[in-house]
Amino acid sequence: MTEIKQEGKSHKELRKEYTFNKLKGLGQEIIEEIEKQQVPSIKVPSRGTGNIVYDDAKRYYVLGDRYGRRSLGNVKQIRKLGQMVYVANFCKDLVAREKTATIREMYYVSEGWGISFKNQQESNIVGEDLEVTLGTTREDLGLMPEEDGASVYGDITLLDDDVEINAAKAGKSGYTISPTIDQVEFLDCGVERVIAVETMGMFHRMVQENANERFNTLIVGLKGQAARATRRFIKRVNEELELPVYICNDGDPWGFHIAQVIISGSAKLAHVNHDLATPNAKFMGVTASDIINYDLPTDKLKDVDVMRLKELSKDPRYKSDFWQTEIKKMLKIGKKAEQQSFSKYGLEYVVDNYFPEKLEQLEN
Amino acid sequence: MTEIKQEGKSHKELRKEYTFNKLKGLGQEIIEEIEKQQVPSIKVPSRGTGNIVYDDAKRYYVLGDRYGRRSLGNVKQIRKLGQMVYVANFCKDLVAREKTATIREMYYVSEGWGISFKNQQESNIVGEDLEVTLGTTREDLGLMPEEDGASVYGDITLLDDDVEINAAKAGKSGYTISPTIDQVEFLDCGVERVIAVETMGMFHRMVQENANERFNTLIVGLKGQAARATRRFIKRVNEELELPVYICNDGDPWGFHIAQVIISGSAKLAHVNHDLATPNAKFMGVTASDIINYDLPTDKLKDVDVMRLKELSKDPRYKSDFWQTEIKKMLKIGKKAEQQSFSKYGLEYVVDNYFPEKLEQLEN
Amino acid sequence: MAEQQIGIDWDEDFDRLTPSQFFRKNKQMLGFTGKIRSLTIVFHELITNSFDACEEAGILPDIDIELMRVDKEHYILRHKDNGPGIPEDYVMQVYCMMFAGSKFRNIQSRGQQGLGCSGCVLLSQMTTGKPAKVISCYKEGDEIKGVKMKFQMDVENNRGILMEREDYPAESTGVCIELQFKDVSYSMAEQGAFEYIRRTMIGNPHAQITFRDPTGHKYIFKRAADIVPVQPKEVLPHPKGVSADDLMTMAKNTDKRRYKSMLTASMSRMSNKRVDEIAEMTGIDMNKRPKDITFAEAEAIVHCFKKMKFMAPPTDGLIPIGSDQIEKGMKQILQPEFVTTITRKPVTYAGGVSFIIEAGLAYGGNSGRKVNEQRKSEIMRFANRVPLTFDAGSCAITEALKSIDWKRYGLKDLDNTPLTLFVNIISTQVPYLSTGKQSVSPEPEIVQEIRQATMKLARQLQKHIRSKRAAKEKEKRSKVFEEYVPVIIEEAAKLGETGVPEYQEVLAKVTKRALAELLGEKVEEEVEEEELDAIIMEEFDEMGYAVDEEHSNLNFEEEDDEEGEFEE
Amino acid sequence: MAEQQIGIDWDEDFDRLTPSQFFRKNKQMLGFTGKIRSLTIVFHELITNSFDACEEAGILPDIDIELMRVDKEHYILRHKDNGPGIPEDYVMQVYCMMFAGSKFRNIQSRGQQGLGCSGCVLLSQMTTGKPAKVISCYKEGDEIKGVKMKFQMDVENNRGILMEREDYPAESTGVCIELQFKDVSYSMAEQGAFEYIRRTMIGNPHAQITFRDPTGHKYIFKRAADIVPVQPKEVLPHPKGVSADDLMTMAKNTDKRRYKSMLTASMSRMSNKRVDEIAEMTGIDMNKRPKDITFAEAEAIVHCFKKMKFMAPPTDGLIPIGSDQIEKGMKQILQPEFVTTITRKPVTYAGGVSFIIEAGLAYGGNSGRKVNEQRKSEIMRFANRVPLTFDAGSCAITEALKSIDWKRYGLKDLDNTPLTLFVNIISTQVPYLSTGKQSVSPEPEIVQEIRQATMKLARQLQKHIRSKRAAKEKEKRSKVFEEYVPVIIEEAAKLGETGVPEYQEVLAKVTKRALAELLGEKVEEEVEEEELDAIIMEEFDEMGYAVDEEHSNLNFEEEDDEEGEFEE
Repeated sequence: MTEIKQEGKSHKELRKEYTFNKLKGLGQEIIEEIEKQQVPSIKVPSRGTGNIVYDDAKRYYVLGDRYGRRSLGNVKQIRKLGQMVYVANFCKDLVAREKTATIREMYYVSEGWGISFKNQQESNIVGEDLEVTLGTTREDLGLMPEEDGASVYGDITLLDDDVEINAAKAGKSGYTISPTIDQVEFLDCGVERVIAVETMGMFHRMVQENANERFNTLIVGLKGQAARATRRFIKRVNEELELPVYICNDGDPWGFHIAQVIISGSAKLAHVNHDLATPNAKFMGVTASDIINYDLPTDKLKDVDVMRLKELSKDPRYKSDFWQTEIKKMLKIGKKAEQQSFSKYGLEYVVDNYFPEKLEQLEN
Repeated sequence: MTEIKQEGKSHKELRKEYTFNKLKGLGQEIIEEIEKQQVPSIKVPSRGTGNIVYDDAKRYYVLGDRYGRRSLGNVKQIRKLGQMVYVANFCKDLVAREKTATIREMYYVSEGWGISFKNQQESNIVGEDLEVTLGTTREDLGLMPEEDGASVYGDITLLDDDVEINAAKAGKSGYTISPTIDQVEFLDCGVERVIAVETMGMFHRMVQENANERFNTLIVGLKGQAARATRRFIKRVNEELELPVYICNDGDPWGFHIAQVIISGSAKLAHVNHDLATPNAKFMGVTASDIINYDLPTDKLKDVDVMRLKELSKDPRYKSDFWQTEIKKMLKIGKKAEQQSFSKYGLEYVVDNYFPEKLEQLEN
Repeated sequence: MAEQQIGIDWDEDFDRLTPSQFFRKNKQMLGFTGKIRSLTIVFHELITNSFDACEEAGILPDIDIELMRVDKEHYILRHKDNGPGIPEDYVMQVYCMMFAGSKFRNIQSRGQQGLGCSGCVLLSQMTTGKPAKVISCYKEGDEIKGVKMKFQMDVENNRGILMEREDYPAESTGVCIELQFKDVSYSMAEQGAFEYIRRTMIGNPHAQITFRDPTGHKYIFKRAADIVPVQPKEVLPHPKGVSADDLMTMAKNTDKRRYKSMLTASMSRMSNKRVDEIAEMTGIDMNKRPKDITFAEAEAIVHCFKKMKFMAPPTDGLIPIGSDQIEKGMKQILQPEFVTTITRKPVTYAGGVSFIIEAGLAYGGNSGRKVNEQRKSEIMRFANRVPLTFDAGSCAITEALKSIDWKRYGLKDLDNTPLTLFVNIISTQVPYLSTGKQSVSPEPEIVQEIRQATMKLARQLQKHIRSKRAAKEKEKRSKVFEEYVPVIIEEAAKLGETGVPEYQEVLAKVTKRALAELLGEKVEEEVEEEELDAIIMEEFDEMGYAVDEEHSNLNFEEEDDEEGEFEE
Repeated sequence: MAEQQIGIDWDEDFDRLTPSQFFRKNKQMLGFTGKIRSLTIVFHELITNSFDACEEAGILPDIDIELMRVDKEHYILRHKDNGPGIPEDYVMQVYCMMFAGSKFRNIQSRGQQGLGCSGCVLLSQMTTGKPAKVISCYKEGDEIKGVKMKFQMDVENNRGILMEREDYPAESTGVCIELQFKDVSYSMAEQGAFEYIRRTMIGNPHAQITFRDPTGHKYIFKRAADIVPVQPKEVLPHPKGVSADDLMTMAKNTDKRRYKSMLTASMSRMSNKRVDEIAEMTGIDMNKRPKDITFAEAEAIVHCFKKMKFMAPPTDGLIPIGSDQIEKGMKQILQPEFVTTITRKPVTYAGGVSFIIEAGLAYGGNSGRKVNEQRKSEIMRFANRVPLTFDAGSCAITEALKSIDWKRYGLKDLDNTPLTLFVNIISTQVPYLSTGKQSVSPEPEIVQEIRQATMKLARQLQKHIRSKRAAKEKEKRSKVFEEYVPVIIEEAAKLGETGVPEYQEVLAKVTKRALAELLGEKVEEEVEEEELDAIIMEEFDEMGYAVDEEHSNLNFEEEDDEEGEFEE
């Protein structure tokens, strides 16, 4: 577990070179068509629901083989084609200079372009178009989300540029996963597993109760739906460091799905799930069974909860017996419970009793 | 600037002792009344708008001298009195054990109490009642907010328990201010000022452009409205380290007010403003004048923006000529602009041009 | 010329209709539209007629109605009253002659002018071709005579055709009529015949109706009050309510010989002094013969009326049901938990027409309309004691009730409250909006009066509901103390790290105080807890970063308001 | 006995009214309610009467109306037509006798039965006491006679009283009537007299009206079509639309001597063969005299009618305005940018009553109602060419138009579209909802026909608006290419780190293609960009943590839809 793979650095450089060439190639492709006196047209893989396919072998959603076009000869498509070329140039510059920008910044930069964006939505779309067309992630292109990822606490040592950081020594709130997580190397790691929790309330409880040492684990505070950087981090620790990942969320459809998006990726981001999904991660709870077994304080399911549960039950990511049973059970009892409701039995109960019992179940 | 005050440790211990005795005193007060065969009744300073007063000397809101009562003899008040005693016992236990809990956790713990809470709102109120009655902050009582504070990047060294952290070496997203910031000591500091910005987009831009070194500054990413821990941190660096603080937000009423709450405290938290407000902090921009002078890309003011600006213009915290002029100017041009809109002139412009120019103005 | 040939042939094509022929073609003008409504109108016309006849004769109405189903949408209706009866010579005029009926007088009355009964016979004949059967028993001198007749309507000549006649051994006076109808429906709906009877009984607690419905079920709506309503007097028109055309008609029909005497005799509040003033203002010779009056003169006189001040019209022509009687009626029919009623003083609309508003409000019990096992609120509109069933939308009563802010009276969801609101307008001239006399024009004075009356009732109801709730509330209080005081003192001792002191005396003190409150005794004033008196917006921003533990106070305020509802 | 004394005194109190007396007390039954509405109804009655008279005589109507203001709410109305005139003997019957008028026939007609004109005279007399002045010029043989009369209405006797009479030197036929009114208002509002004339002209483009308003302004509504509408034929009632009571009336009025001949002569589609079938089914002897028919027999026969199949009623009795004529009328009055009209085929409602729906839609120009300098959509309802002004709410036309999903036809905000919708119902028996004949009962078949007609017009309008927009759109396209292609190629060269190639040929290619599209030529099919065909909910959660750059796609879909509007 303390053995670290050293392919990080070359991997980072390879990625940069690969992305740069992809971008350049896009320009060349267009120019070649023009030279052949043909009307250039770029194939863009479709991101419509019809082209999002659950891959049973990979255990996450991928894009199918349907695609759309951006043609220079179509009045509806020419603007988007033009914008894509401008964005590509902008990104090429970022990659070359090893900088990043938010899409919001790009939107303002685009004021000076020959074909500007009407609104931020338009720039978002074109950014995503470029991502799927080239098969690179937005982070590779230097386009960063605004928000940071999760907080990490526990004995892992990272190298970010030339700074070494140990996530057990970065303060009570731990190390914050930044959007540029792919540029970070794992130097050393003294833990055996990862436990990710939905709320920072639970994160701080675990830190306070020394859960990182008691369970020899990293504690990840997801802050609700996991950001892309968080998902990438979890995937990397799972694959590069071979750490098992357990996710503990609120016992409701939203908590279920926060876990599931980490495990099986989202449909919406099917084109980058190969970088984001961690099919080996495991859902720890709170399950409907936990609600019953631990006699937790509950709230009634709202209409929207029930609707969401029914949606989930039809989703291929939930087809396992485990999920089908738990969803049915929750619908039957008509209740949901929060992570923090274990406090009914005292603040320490969740760490003293619940986690050990669940880990015992999951690891044996 | 590198000289650090060493009163932290004893301060922390003093605070603990003080809080513990306050809590104990509350119980004794009640029992004494009973022994005198009188009906006990606790005075609770009122937090109604009528009792929130702007203190011109202190330059922030404080509570006036009106108060309400929680009497054992009043059917409406007896439950609240009872809940307050239970919460006090809960907090006394936390303080004694040097632990913290979220109010959410307390809510679940209260299930076992003789007088439980009907809902989370009720527990929030009673927590705040206790805070104002004893004149202590919630953090002192061990009741922590769920969410973390801002991110800090730059050369400051902190001691949290026995861990030393340098905020320039905690990753690209910096050090995260945790709710227990009052337990943290400042060990060393190599900067001359603090610049706080509203968005993490701007935070990362500054990190990327090396703003911390170029301006010899801490960079604070507020993430919108500043959390209590953030405000406490800013007050402490301002007062303990004597660092000037500059706040740079979006150029709209909401950005104005995020800055103003840091500077002059909030009305809602008048009872703890003495711990939270930093009257010496300065607003850097984006001002309405900046919008005009830098010819920034803008959005039209919405109705709600206009309404908010008019509210602000009547608020005593905005009575200075500077604010009155800027609010009028914004209403006149009818436009607002985001921090990131400087990207119109290129990604680096804000750091290369705007910050130096504004610092020049503010510091001379 | 060619044109001439296709034009009208006056001798051949020009036609003159009788009223019966006209209404035969325009039966909707009599209110006969729709199967349910048509039958309800028949009930209305016959009941109204019986009531008017009984009351004019000082008899407590006692009506027997039987509705028998012959076939789908085919019914026989037998309607029998204990009124004074109709003399044989007039029976067919009443039932077969359109526009024939009691002479029009400026009097508070229920019915229409000579269209109601004959309309029912017309509908019967049109839909079934069957004759009407009538038994009339009436007094001639001191003798009671009885006759049984069978007749049809001669539409072409607007009169009846007698088919059979025989003497009938009369014991007491009254009329019994039997009619058949097709294309009508009996329904329990709000606009159906049954509901019409039910409402009629609330507005006429002095009456008794026995109704056998088509299933054979017999409903007896018992008399709730044993007094025949005082018979309304004819009221002479008030000068402020008279038009030039009305003056012309008066002049034509008067038996007086001079303008002067005609004016004083035909109008109320019109003295000789007033006539002299008018003579002076207009220069008209008031000794002229009434027949010689010109329209211009009439206009000049009416013009004077508008400028002069008169005493309000006499109101002894208005006989309200009376709040006691309404209460009896509502109790009888609705068995409510609570009832309150009001009869307002007479006032006028349009300058000179008097009216009285009466209202009643019943709550709980069988009040309200039952919809899917749930009781909803219902509004019962009346004019001169007659239920108004149709065209609720535009009616003054509906408008007035809608304009009331019921929430102010603690009724948060009026629709779903088990409540019956009764409003009756008494006037010699109810300003109906439409032909069918089913809705009252929303004259501002009328709407205002209805509002006033109803709000007074609503305040009574609010008091009732409050005191009911307050009683419950107070009982709860002393229990609260007994439960909480020991727990709190134990917990406080733990907090203060002291022993638990003797607290029985303090407990007795506070429970005694609660008991005193329960008995309505005065207790020393408590320093009230101060409310968070306004919402503070500080911590919210557009971006949705709300600091959780701070903004949750908002909900607190709402809650506290609720608790404090009976304290203020 | 005491009771007897307060009862009714039959000889004294029982009264019989004439129709005039009745309506004098119930003028709201004639539509005279409200100052604006009363005057509009007067215009309606007089214009309708003139139109009917002219058309029956095959004359193109030419009407002169002058409204003079005497004082506040006091007007003189002079109404003159070029119809065939009224013979002297009938003048007072037409204008003073209620229920007198053209004989009722089963014919498509505008007016009411003998109430309209006499109603106007009654209103005039009631409000002003002034007599009516009439000049009537009419043909007697080949001679044109003229008479000038002044008369009043004798309400008590339902007839006229002649006051003055003189010969009048007639040049052409026609009637001129002058009446005075008080308590009425002239208004430009939607329900006022002016709007009534305007709408009348759209429904009757063959007429001409000259109107001088109270300010002296003269409006000339010119004739848009020079053909007198074909005179509708009387249509015998269809068996499916006949009731037993109708049969009884037929039997009473027939001159035939046998059931059989009466049945075949009084109804359409009724052959001897059919009568034999009925005889067989009912067992009734069809050789009996009509007078002997019983109601039971009539019912049995009607029962047979319901079960038998008949050809649809003949429709030559229905004379629509015709879509061409409607178009002319709408163009004349509204000068629209676009107009489309339709006259549907006759169909029936209630089993046997024929009707025709006609509709027109005008867009742009002066279409629609002008409200605060903005043009809003307006609906003009007509029945047998007569504008329906009041009671729009419950009308079949309103209901039908409301039920149409206008957004499907590209009208996103119908209310604020400059559009006039015209709907006319032609029938021998328009099923009016109320006395005033101001709204049509929403029979399902009628509503359906109006929907069909209107949707067809809406589709035409959609095409018009689309093609207008498409033309603009296409023009924009070639400009797009000329602007973007050079920029994109330069940028692509920078991206590919190559030189900028010669691109004129490619540019020519794409602009040529845009031009071809503009000319409507076929171009090779483009592979369409695939839409994001459904919203994906993934990244949203209850807690509001939405990952920004991911969920913004939602807006994209909407936007793309908008762009694609004319492409699909």
